[in-house]
Amino acid sequence: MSENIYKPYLMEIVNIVEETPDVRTFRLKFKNNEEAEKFSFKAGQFGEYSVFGEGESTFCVASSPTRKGYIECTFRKAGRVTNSLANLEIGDTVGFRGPYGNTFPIEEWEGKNLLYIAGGIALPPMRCVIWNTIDLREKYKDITIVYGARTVSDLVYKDELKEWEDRPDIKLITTVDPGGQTPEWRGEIGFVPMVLEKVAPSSDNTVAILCGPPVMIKFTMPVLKKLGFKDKDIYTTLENRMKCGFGKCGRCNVGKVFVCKDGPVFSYEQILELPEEY
Amino acid sequence: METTRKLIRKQSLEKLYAHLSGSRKIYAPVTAANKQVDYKYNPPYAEVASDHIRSTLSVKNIVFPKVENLFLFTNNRTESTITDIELFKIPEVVLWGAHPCDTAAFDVLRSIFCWDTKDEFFSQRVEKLTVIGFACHKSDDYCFCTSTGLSPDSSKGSDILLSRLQNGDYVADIITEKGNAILDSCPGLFEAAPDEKPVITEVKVKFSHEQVTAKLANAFEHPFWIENSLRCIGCGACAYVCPTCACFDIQDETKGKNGKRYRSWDSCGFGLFTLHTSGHNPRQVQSQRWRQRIMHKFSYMPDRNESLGCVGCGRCSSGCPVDMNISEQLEALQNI
Amino acid sequence: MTNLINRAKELLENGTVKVVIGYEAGPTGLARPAFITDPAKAGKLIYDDRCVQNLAVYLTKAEVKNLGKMAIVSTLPVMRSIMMLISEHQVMGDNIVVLGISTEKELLDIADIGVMKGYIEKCDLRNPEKDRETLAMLNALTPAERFAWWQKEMEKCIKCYACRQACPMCYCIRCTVEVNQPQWIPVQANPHGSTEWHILRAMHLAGRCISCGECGRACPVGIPCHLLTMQLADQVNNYFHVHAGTSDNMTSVLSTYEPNDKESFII
Amino acid sequence: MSDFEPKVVAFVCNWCTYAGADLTGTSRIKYASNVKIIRFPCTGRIDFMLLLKAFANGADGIIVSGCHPNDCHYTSGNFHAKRRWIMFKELMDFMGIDMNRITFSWVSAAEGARWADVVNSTVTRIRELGPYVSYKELVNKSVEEEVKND
Repeated sequence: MSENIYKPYLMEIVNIVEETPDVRTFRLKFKNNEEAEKFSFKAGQFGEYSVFGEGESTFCVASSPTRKGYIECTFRKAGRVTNSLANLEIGDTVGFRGPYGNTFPIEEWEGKNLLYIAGGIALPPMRCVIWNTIDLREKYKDITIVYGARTVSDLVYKDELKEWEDRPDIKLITTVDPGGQTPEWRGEIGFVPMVLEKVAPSSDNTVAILCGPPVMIKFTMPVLKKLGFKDKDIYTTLENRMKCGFGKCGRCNVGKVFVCKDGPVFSYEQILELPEEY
Repeated sequence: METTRKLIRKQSLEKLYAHLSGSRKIYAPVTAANKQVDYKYNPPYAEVASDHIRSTLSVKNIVFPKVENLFLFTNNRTESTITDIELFKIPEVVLWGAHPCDTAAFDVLRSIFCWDTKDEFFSQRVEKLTVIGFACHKSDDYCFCTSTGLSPDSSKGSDILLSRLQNGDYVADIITEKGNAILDSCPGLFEAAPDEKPVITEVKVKFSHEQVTAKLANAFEHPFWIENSLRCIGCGACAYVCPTCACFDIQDETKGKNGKRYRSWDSCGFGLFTLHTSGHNPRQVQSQRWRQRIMHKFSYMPDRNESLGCVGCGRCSSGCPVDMNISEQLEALQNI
Repeated sequence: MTNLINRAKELLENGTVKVVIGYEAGPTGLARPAFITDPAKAGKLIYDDRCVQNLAVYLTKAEVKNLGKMAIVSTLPVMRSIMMLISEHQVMGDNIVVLGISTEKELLDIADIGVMKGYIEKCDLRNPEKDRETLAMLNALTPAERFAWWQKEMEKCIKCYACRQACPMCYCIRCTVEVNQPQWIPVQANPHGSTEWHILRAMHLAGRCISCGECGRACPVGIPCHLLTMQLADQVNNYFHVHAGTSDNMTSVLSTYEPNDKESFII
Repeated sequence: MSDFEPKVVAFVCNWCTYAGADLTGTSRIKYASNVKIIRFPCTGRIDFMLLLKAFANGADGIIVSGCHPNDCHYTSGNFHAKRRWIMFKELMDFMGIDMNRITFSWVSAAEGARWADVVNSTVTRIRELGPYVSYKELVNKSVEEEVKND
């Protein structure tokens, strides 16, 4: 008999990073070695993480497929499942189903400049592809990351931001909303779209990957257009409420497109064809 | 396989029922005190309804139960375990007395549950199912199977289709191998078929589903949706009585450390169905949800699942507390 | 009926209201809620025995409110619902025009909420007669028999929440049954989950139910769940001498008290 | 039935009955050990759903207790609670759920002996009634037998 598609892998939490007061990153290892060996995923895919007794929640895999042997996820305490996840400790078991969905076309991007733009808790779904391309650094030209959050304490992956900042082959611009800075803050102050306009990266031979809250997307798109980016060269990852992850439960569709099967990665060209239902 | 036609006498029908229920569970329609018809497991033959137009609920419960366990678990934090459902334990069931719209719905459900990723829970239940369909000799204004490409005597989804003759006997069309196996197991109950035509009700064609599908391709922003869904109160009655609606929710329930993860019916008509934890809701108002319901069945499914999402049973309309009549709306939609 | 149509037409024509909520005849012969915005279409309005839905449920629906000021065809249950909705600050009395319909199906002249109050006071506020009979039958049973009777009904429940959605008083955007931290009610539509759901619904309508019976009528599987709220409506009157929906300034029965409330079971 | 030990859950208010139960202990009055006490800020906080949760989780009996009328720490919490319990009791009665399994009482901080009486009489009554089988069956009857797969 074939497998139960609703049955998650059992994963052990091997590390927990407290990114912000309400955001955690878990490093998860397969409890079963056989499953670990068979498992593979690509940048952009997501999974269903579960606390047994509380339910499942959907997030992107936040670690890079180039880093083998574990997966990572970053989540904000928001609902029933994420609140219970946040109460777990190292050594505890969580369930994971996946990977689901499509991937960032990083092979197509080879030889191009990459511009990553993220806001707040939207860096985790991009972290996977960022590390993936950094780990294959020689295949890509300039890598620029623009990342903003409301306040300094809302910035996630603080250690990695430091690492990217120190690397000569990556250009990192961090910003916080006006009023969100601390006396020690040395990054930009201002909303992501304004900062992007100021930095004005070239759109020549460049792919932009954009992810953030709807309001940020709304104001960043005109800036990208002004900079000369074409719709097909802008990528984002959508999220909609999901239960199953494989196009059956009927929640995530945007028109006839299933975010769980056809997404979560879409080019802006594709997004323009979707009805406004996301 | 080629269909063969046999005769089964009124008296032999009861024997067939007894024969089938001897070896497996039988799911058959029963008329309740309040005149509603509901399917029950193993009712005595005397109680089985045969003159009803439609049961209150569809028969999808048999392959897609309203609550179905996905697995059991024990949460010991560091040493949690999962116990799989033993799908082979799903019993053999005979569905008796379902009308062609209901039997055709199994194919529609399959197109949802088995596209791309195969759902074993559904597939196993279908595999264990034998369907004795009954062609319709009665219909009402809610019926519109003929508008969805079916007919009151369609054999789609049936293993054996019975059609009533004037004198109360039935002709039996043996459609599949499963049906053939039944014929082989009790050949004495069947006789050579007469030349007589069975009594089949006439169901008026109300709209062309191809035309509706074509119109819907460009109707997402049409004012039709708001105008025609004002009276919709946003309950899930239409989805829950529907033979093809397959949206579900997944939930956990525990007692102490032990628990189960199960799925249960859900409906796209509910306001919180698509609500994100952030508070954002892609379908904020009822007209958007009503549009999703129609679009899913008549536009998205033909496009993605190569199957129309509706069999024209009319339950959603007859069960609606505010008379949201789907065939009336589709008729209007084909002319927008 | 012509009076009603003329009045609706007049209100729409002179711009007093933007929409008239009433009944029209559907294609299968059933009457159903209708929303008339064009005076030329006022002729579609009907009122007869087939008009059963409690239209007050639409007074709080976003898309109907968006149409503008409303007139609403109102039988006694609708009027009582309006009183409750005003009392609970869900609608403003000044924002709706009541097209009252008497028990003899005559158009009433309801100039304002005060007139409506006077009319309601003269009406029979008890539960409908046939429900009174069923209630009496059930109350005569032993508790064990009643438990069995209700469990047979609960087994049918599919949790489509038609009872809730059809109720003008169930206007919460997030119902307690959808709260999952903690999970108050089992999500499953099994006997346990359904029983607790109906207990919750009835309790939350105690002192607020105006005995229209819409919940039971809306139920697609025929659970007479209106009897639960009607029983409580009886008891509210019994203990606290209040009929819900009799004024636009009702105090909530379960969030107020009288120091001398009588009971006999607390030791 | 003789070895049946009833499980009783007591929902009590912090200011009167909980203090009263404390006094029972400090006065060294012995009473049935079948009761599990859950402390609430006020009887006004004791939602009826909590009582159902207790039954669903295996309680055979329930005690709900708070300050005497006019003695509420928050002036009126117990009056509100009283109205709610009246309605709850009527509804439960109507649905055939056994109200003999719930004791509603007022026990003040000074009534240590009375608390022992309330508990003892409740436990005795529940012992006579036996386990609350019909509610336990209701909880365990999860889905139709035929589609059950566990």
